[in-house]
Formats: sequence, C-alpha cells, structure tokens
Amino acid sequence: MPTDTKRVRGPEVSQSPVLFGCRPAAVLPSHGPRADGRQRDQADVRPVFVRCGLVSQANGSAYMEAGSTKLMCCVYGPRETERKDETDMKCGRLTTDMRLAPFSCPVRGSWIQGTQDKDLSLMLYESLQPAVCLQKYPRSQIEVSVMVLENSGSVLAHAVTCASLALADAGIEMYDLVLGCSLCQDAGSYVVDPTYAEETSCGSGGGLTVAFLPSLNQISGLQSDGEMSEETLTAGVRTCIEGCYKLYPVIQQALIQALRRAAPPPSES
Amino acid sequence: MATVQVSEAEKVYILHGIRDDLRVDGRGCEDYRHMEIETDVVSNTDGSAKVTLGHTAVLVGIKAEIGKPRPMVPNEGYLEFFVDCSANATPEFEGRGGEELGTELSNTLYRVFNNKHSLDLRSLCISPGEHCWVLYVDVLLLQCDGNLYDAMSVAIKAALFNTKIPRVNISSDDEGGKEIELSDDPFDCMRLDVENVPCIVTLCKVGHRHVVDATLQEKACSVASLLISVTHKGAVTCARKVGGGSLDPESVFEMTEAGKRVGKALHAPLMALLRQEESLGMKRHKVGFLG
Amino acid sequence: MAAGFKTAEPLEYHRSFLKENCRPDGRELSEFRTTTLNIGSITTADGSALVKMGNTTIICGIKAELANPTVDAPGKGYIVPNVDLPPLCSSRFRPGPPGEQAQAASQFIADVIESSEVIETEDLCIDRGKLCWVLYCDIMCLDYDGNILDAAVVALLAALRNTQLPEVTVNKETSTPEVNFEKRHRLHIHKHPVGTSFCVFDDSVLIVDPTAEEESLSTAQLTVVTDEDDRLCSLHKPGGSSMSGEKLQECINRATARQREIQKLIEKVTHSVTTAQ
Amino acid sequence: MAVDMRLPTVKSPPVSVLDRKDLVVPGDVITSDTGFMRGHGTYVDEDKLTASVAGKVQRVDKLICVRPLKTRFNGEVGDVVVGRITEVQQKRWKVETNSRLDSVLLLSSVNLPGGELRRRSAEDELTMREYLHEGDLISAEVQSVFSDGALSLHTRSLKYGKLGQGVLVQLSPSLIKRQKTHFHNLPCGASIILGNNGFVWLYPTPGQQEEEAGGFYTSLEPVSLSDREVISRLRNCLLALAAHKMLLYDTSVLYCYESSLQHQVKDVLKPEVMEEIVMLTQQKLLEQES
Amino acid sequence: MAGLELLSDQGYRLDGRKAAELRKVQARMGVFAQADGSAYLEQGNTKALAVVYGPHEMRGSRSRALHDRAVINCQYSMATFSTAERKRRPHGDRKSTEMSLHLKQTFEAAVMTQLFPRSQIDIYVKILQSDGGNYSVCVNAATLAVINAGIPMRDYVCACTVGFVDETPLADLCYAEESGGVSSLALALLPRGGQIALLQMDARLHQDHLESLIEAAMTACKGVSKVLDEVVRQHLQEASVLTRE
Repeated sequence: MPTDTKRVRGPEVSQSPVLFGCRPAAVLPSHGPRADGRQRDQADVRPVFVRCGLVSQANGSAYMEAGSTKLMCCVYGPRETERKDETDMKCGRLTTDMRLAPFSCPVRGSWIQGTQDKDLSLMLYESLQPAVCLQKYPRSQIEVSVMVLENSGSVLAHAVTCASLALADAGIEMYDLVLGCSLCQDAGSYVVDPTYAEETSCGSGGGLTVAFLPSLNQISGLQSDGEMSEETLTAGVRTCIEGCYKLYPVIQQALIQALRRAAPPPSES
Repeated sequence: MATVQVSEAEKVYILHGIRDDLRVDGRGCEDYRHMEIETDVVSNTDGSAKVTLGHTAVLVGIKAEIGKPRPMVPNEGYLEFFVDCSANATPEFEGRGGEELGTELSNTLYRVFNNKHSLDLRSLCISPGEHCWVLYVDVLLLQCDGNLYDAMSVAIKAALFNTKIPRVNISSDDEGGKEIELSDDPFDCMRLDVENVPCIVTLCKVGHRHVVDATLQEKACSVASLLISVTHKGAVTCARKVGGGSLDPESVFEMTEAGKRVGKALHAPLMALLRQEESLGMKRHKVGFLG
Repeated sequence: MAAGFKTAEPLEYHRSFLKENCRPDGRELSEFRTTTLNIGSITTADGSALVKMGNTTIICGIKAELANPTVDAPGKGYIVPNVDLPPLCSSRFRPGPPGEQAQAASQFIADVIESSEVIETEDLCIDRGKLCWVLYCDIMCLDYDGNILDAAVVALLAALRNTQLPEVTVNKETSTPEVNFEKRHRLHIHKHPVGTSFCVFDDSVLIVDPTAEEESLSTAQLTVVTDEDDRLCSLHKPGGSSMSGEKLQECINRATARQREIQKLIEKVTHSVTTAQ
Repeated sequence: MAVDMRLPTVKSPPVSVLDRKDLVVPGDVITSDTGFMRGHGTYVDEDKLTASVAGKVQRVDKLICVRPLKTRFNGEVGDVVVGRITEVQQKRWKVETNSRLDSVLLLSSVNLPGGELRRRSAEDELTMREYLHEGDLISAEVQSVFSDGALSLHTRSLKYGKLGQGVLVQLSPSLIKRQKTHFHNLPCGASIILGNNGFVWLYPTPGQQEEEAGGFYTSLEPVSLSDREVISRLRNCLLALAAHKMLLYDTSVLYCYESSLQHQVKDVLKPEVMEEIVMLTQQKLLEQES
Repeated sequence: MAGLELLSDQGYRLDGRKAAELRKVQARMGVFAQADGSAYLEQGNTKALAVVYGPHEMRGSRSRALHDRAVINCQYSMATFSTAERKRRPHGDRKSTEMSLHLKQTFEAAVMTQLFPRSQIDIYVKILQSDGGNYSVCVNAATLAVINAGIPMRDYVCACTVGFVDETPLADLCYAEESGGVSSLALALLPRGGQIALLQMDARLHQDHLESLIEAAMTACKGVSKVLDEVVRQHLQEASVLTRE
C-alpha cells in the first residue's frame, strides 16, 4: 500500500478481532423463519424510516434506515459543469459517489475508495440516470453522494431509493421515483431485503438487486451475482419488483411530508 | 467506451433492419460475428489467449503467483482481474482515459466469478492459511469494435484452459519451517478445470428487439443492454443492466431467456476448438500477431 | 429585502447584527447552538456517537483492531483519529484524498488526544510487546455548517465513552489471540476534554460557535480545549488578527463553562442509553 | 443463433520478393535526375529525389509522386467526398472526411431551401443546426484547399447534400479508383457513392421524386427487406475487396456482388469465402479486359 | 548476477549469439484495421505492438496545435503480464513517461511533420513481452506502423541497444545482459544518411570506448534496418499485387 501522508496513520498491519472469535459465527439456517422474524420466500421488506432535507448545505438530502442499515444521501446541483465537452451542451451530467464509512461494516473498511465503492457508485449511476430528466439541465451537473453509515445488508438497493428521494428533495425533475430492492437466493429459497448476515451466509446461491421505476414500470438497474438458474433469476426480478411496490407508498408519504414542511402555510383568503 | 457517431437516418436504418432480423452486416439478431481464438500467445505467462471478434481484439495473460490465502477462506486460492484499456485500442483511452472503463470491466469480472463453481479455488490452495496460488488474470484490449464483454469472457476461458501451473512440493526442514519447491519440469504441471467457467452474453436492446454481439453502430442505437454470464449448464452467474436507459420487465425476461440460450450454446464449440488446438500439440502453427 | 442584503453584502449584514450584540440566527455572542447527542446508534462500530450543533452534524465511529505494538513502546496501543470531510457534507469539498482542512482537523484531534490523555494508550495493551488494540476513530462530517472542531471533539469523546472492547486472551500453545465477543469491557476515560471555538469579527468582536458563514467572514479563529480539571489541553489559533491576553482569558473562561455543560450532556445521554438497555 | 469460432488462419508462405522498381520505401532514391518535379510522398535530399513513404511511384510528365497503400485522404479540388458533421460553428460546419484536418463546409457553399440565388440571412445562421447537425452524413465536392491543407467543401449541386438511410463503409482512400463519376445506381438494385476519401455510402436507389427539398429532407420510411439484403451484401463485398486490397469501382464491386451470390450475406465475411469471391472477381475482371 | 559470464572465452553470449549478432527479428505490418497504421514486431523474446492514429485534427485543447508542423504524441506502456514479475500498472510511472518522451523525440527527428501543420500524430506502443531492449523494439515497431499509416518519413528509424563487455561491444542486449551490469547504450539511427535520432546512455564508460560502441550500435541499427526493409517491401508487394491497374 502506498504511504498515505494525508491521514493519521496507525500501525502497518492490524487485523479485525472478528477473525479470532472463539466461536465460529453461527451459520444461519437456510429454512424456517428469519432471524428478525420476517418471512422467507415473500417480498417481506424491512420497515423503513425516511426523512428528507436534513442536511443544511445540500440542495436536497435524504436519510434512510431499513432495519439497522443506515444511509444518507446528499444532492448538490444543478450547477455549472467543471468539465465541458459537446454532450454537456445538450444534456446535463449526473455524477454519483457512493461510499461505505470505515465503521459501517463488521470488518473495518479502508479510507481510500476501494473498487467496491466504485462499483456501487457505477451501479447507482446506471440505476438513477434513466429517471432524471437530464436534458432539462444543459451545461450543468448534478452530484449525488451517498454515505453508508451502517451496512446491515441491501445497501445498494436502499442507496437507490434514498438517492431518488434526495433528488426529488432537491427539486430535480424526474420521470419517476427510483426504488431499489434486493434479495438473496440460496438452496431453493430466497430472502428479500437481506441483512448483512444473510447476505454473507448465502453460500451457493446468489444476490440480486433491482432498481425500478414504479409508475413507468421500467427496470433501470439490475445486477446479480452468485449462481442461479434463469428461472430463479426471472422469479427473483418479479419478487424484487413486488418489494419495490411495497416500498412505494412509504416513500411517497415521506416526500409529501417533506413538501408540507417546506411549503409556506396556506394563505387565508 | 469507444463511441461512434451515427446520424438519425442511419439509426432508423439500423433499427428497421433489426426489426426485420437482418442486420447491416447480414447477420440475424442472435448471430455472432466471426471469432478467431488462439491460445499460448505470450510465452512468459502461465496461460494466454487472443480472441478477435469482428475488429474487436483482446489478449489475456494469466500469471500464477504464490500468495497468502484470504483470511476468511484459508483453504482457497483466488483470482485477481485487471483490464487494461490502453491507448492502442482507441485514442480515447490515452493517459487515464481508459481507467474508468477498465475498473468497470474488471469489477464485472469479479462478479462473474463470484461463486463456488466457476473455478475450483480449492485446487489453488498450496498449504491452508499459508500459501496459495493467486491467478492474475490480465486482460489487454487491443481494439474496440463493440461487444468487449463477450470477447473478453471467451478469451479468459481460453486462457484459463491454457494455464499451466507448476507442481509444488512442500518439504519441511528441521525447525518445522516449510519450504516450497516448484517443479522445473514444464510437463509436470497442474491444469485447471474450466468446464464451469461462464461466458458473458451482452444483449443490446435496439428498438423493440434485442441483438447479441452488437457493433459500435448498433450500440449507439441502443438505450440499454443486459449482460448475462452463463455456464455450459445454463446457470446464470451474473446479470447486469448496462447503459443509460431502462428496460421494461418483460423485455428483461425475454433477454434473460435469450441470453441463457445463446450463452449455453457458446460453450460447446469453444471447448471443441480448444481441445482441437491442444491436440495439435507441437504441430500447431503458432500465428500470434504474425499471421 | 433582508435576503437581498444578506447575499449582496454578507459582512455588512453580519455587522449590523453584531452592533446590537446579537447574531443573524438570534443567538447572543457567547451562545452555543443547540447541541444534541446520540450515542451508540451504529451497531457495526465498537463505539459511536452522532453530534449535532445547530446544522453541523458529525458522526464518530470507533473500530478496534488487533496489532503488534511498536518496538519503542511495547506496552502501548494505538489511537488513530481521522477527520473526513466528504463531498456529501458541503459543496466546498471534492472527492478524493483529504484536503488541507481535513488534514489539519485530523492533526488537531490527534494532538488533543495526546495532550489531554483522554485515554492512556497503556490501557490498550493486551500482551506486552506482542499484542495490543488499535482504535480507529473515524470522524465524519455529514453536514458542514461551521465549528466542526468542537463537534468533532464531542463526538470523539462520546464515542470513546460508548466503546466496548471484547475480551481477548492469548492462547499459550498456538500464541494466537482468542476473542470472546460475549464479554465486553468499557474503556477507561481518564479526562473529558471539550473544545470551544471562537471567531473574531473586525479584529474586535468575539463570538462563540461560529456557523460556516461566520467562519468565512471572520478575521481570526480560536479553539480552546479544556478538561474537567480546568487544564488547558490545547489552544489552537491558526493565524488571523492578534488577540489580547484579556480576551484570551475571557475565551478560556467561556471554554471551562462549556466543558461542564458538555460533560453533563454526555453523562446524561450515556446514562439514558445504559438504562435503556 | 449462429457462432463461428475457429483458430486463426495460417498465413500463406511469403511470395518471394521480386525486384519491382515501381515500389519504393522511405529513403529510396527514385532518381538523381534534377529534371523532375517532386510530388506527394517524395522529398529532395542532396539533389536526389527520394521517397518518404512506402508505395508505388507514379509519374505524370515531369511530376513524380509516391502513392502509399494506406493513408489519410489527400483531397484535391473536384474530389467527391462523403463526410460526417462533427461541429456546427458560426457560418460553417466542420466535417470529418478522413483528412488530416477536419474539412469545412461554409454556409455560403450549400444550397438552402428556396433556390440557389437566395441571400443568406442572419436567421440562416441560427437555424444551421436544423439543416445539418452533429453526426449527420453528407456527400459533397472539394471546392478548394486551404493553405494548411484543410479542405473546403460545397454541396451546390442537386446530387450532393445530406444523406438519408443507408450504410457507411470506411475504407482506405487509396482503394478508390478515380472515375468520371463516383455516383452509381448499380443494376443489382442499390446505389453507391464511392467517396474519394474512402468513405463509401450504400443506399437504396431513390425513385424519381424528392430531391427538390434542397437535399435536407430525408425519408425515414422503412427500406424494403430485399433492398436491405442487397445493401448488406454490397457492404460485405466492399469489405472483402478491401481486405484483399482490390481497387474499388462500379465494375469491381458489381462483379464481386455477383460472385458472392452463392453464399449467404453473413457468410461473405468469412476469410475463406472472402478469398474465394475475390478470386472470382479478379477472374471476371481479367476476362472483361481481354 | 556477478558470477554470470556474459561473454565466454569462445566469444559466445548467454543465448549463444556472437558479439555482433542480432536476435531474430520478425514483424508484420497492418495488424489492426481500425488504426491508420499498425505493426507488430518481435526481436528475440521482446515483443511490441505499435499503433498510429493520424495525422488528424488536434484532440482536446486546440491551443497545443503548432502552426507550422504536426504534433507527435507518444504513449509507451507495458502489458501487466509482460515482465517476469507481474507489473501493477501498465503505464503512468516515471519510466514509461520517460520512454514516451524518448519515442516522441526520436520520431520528431524522422517524420516530416512540417507537411501537416496544426495536426496531430499519435504513436502508441505496447510491450507485450519484455526481454531487454524495450526502447529499441518500440522504435522499430513504431517505424513500421508509421510507414503503414503512409506518413512521410525521411528514412526508417532503427534502434538498437548495445553493451560493452570485456572490451567487446555486444549488439542487441537481452534482459539477462542488460541487468547483468553491462554499460549499455541505446541508439536510434536514420541508417541511410547515418544521422543519429537519439542517443541515450546512462552507464559509466571510458571515453575511449565510446566511439567503438557507437560504431557497433550503428552497424547493429543498419542490420535492423535491413530486416525492416525486407518486411516493408514484402508487405508492399503482397498488397500491391491486386491494386495494379
């Protein structure tokens, strides 16, 4: 690792205590009810808590909790592009930056944005871009940054939802909201909106994240890994869409609430 | 990614052609361009392959190095991917221009291989918790003419097939320390089982239909693509939507189905070709870049 | 009208308030913004705290890892504090490696930890010369509206109070550490340093807990850190206009008062968290 | 679904190097006779006319040029080009024509709707993008060459202008044979513009009508399947000829098309098929000559 | 590598060559269709790919354009698998930046840039396999690529690395020799006129030996140029069979 002179540095090597636990981490059962009491094989998403407009400095922001997954998204812009090329003249530029805070996972993460963060940023970008009316913002850029404060699973899916809320909060024109939902599939059964433990313990199966535009019925982001059959994948996509629809009213409510708070009291006439 | 400009009228022409299942180069929607594959092209690697698909050309070199197993999986070796989008492929990649695409491609490769069956990682273990083989899979883009993903995955499979890892002898000395000795006999080597290594199929949605192996012009007409990596048994190891647009669920399902079908069919001819090449042995006329 | 004045002549706008001994947000000159504290909300961290001072929001997460002590100090562990100002918290920060301000803040926090002896690094030793704890204290700004140093110190202190380390024993045979997550111990907090920051306007008017705008308009800034024994742990004044000894004493007095307030707040919140469990 | 995977073709053993005087490489002295004028691809070094590129020597009276096998387009006045608009600037379009600098199409060098004698108004400047915008293809003629070598184009003839539906094939300019006309309606059912710059445009043969809109109107009606097949086959034939460095003109293209008819369109690009049809084409051309 | 004998008493080198013998050079022009010019060249086990784009309109900021000649832009990089020990980065390190600069200087001396005012010529070279003499192999490959692109040059540029062992100059060093502590020198030559396009030496050598070393380098370069000449003529002939009108 290159020496980092811009930070306070600790010892060269240090290891997470998790590696030395006396008892091996309990393997989650692949059947029966889930640890948090939710149902398997159903679009059973965790209850979410969302708030818009918490950050004073941003043009739009949203904070979201799903179980103990906590993340925050800020939107800056539209503001003038720093880098100009021909496409910017007709169309705005969207940039996304997603990071996991060093303390957000069971094992500490590094300061430097790793490939995982870059990958997540790209996925976030591809999921959001179809929804934003970029042609309405020529020569400008809209910056979306997401910080995951606690990773308790399904971060990408929730980041998508949170970011679309923050975009809406910033008053950026969008065709539709974007909602995210993910699932983990293992040995013939699946869990929707998995927790971190569920994500890491699904051995032979795989994970799937879908970003969905609910009113337009369009999939704007799709990403899977691990091994699954085509039928499972297709079924998984359907389940995720179902999960998104469950989330939809909650998100709408949060936005309306934010609007109410922001709007001046109705004039009496 | 390397981009080309296409006028509105050209787009319409391409779009209608795909609707009628007759693409500009005469192919049907699910036809690949002519593909040439050759392995063992770079002699200082442990395995290598060169694949050309239309004008797209990729070179894959694999180096096996001894490293320390990951703490979470002490009895497995691992793969490292790196994709070099060099300026040779297109001037757009000059300086740091290709870095973004490079990370995107290598991240996808990590996903594609992120499962238990693609490659038997346990066979790469030398001594649990201490030593294992790390396979550095380095992809070099030589020319871009669309459909990098598919070409890359075929080249990787071919290079893995070609990879020869020296046999290792572990002897312990008097003080209990272990010594690792590599066999110098070039024939005393370990081969990898590539049966389950997946191939990537990129389906480009153009108009209301989708095509495989899109050229740059076709890609310019498409709003979104679905990338899907499929094993010879038809299992999907990675799926991703790429590109700026969105897809309706029905077409995602159609594309997944087509991707699986096409992907599954890629493996048999590829394996047959690799075996045929191998059977030629020393008689094989190496072509490389001189042919 | 007022809004126009504010954006066109921000300095004049502020002066007009200061003349009346008050500030645009309604505070008095020596009044802090409302400070709220939330402890232990991040379960993936070994200790965490979220501090809000007005709009300024700072979160601190502490992760403990195992390492070998240095040869020079075989009986000591490490504390590694870093302040991150991500682009998320304000449009003034760009993605990439930490900028000057973040670097300076990290150094400031590191200095405070060392001079205040909030934690004895000896406490972090597990097996002399062989094994010790490293406390990675990552302090992250989520909303930047001035005075991040005060907020960062409070967040760090509260997070340290909240930290619980698992019990570690070294297996004699294999000489590998064994960690028992069931049994956890709190850290011993020796001192409670608290920072108080001031801004000087027009080389004369002194205000406490400046907002981002006030910071940018001020002619000098000053941070005083004191602990419960009224010891001065740090005095940080990066350049700017000069200041009389008298004024300085005034600042220190305000700081000691603030220290009491904050320590009380931390006790209260920590207490409510532990009783809630 | 079809996939054609194979091992690379082994190169045929090299032909023995004949000492062909007309082929030169950089640094070769062409003549030390000072009576000749130096043209493209040559320079004078110590009174000797020397080649600066690898290619074939051509002599026209006293002028000696060397034509390289492959090069950027070196346009001359009167050349027909096919190009793509890259930028819309004030009073002019920038056009990519495979030259060493982008070519220029001045607003004053195009026929605007409403007749040739129309004055160009300020409004025309503002609406330039409506006539031609970035990415559009045009056919044009080289009007003049600027001192730095950039080409100035014009479309002041009904045969030039914006191109509609069709397929562009980009080849080396040296493969295009100079002819009286570079526009051909081929008897096989499609039309071709063989741009001197190596850009070849294949399009369905237009009916009698249209054209009147000043060349800015393009039909977006679907092209019939049979026309498409012809165009695709022609495209692949052009690539086959180019791969074997055959000179391109209406007859060679047409013969190649005829030779390819026994193969499916998509198979034409397979190396062995390409070789076969190019051989057939050569034979036909030889027969026709004798 | 102290114990290694670079030149045996019988006058043979590590790989069995004589002192002035070049490694086997094989090359092909026009490997890629999309570039304006391209070439592949191998010299022993060092293999390089060169690609040329241009001359074309300046990319990026037009202010870099020169009003009286073309700008030559070079990028040198190495495949991550090209060396025995895997490289972490293909380019961007100090050594490849320096190499890019040397290539640029070399080709500015040979390409007739004055014919293309305000244009840009890109030369990208990639080492696929590295076994000594990287600079020289790149120059030789790039020369072929420039010729393939039909860009006028005064003459070929040929390069060779030579070393000095036991009072004897060794031509065309391989990696084992390069790293064996030999004083070496790289030279790029326009063979017909004998002009030196670039000379680079960063080892210690007695002044008296310099002349003989340069002499040997020039002879080696001429040897290379002979091979390149054959490749170009071969290519010309194969390609012009059919274009004959």
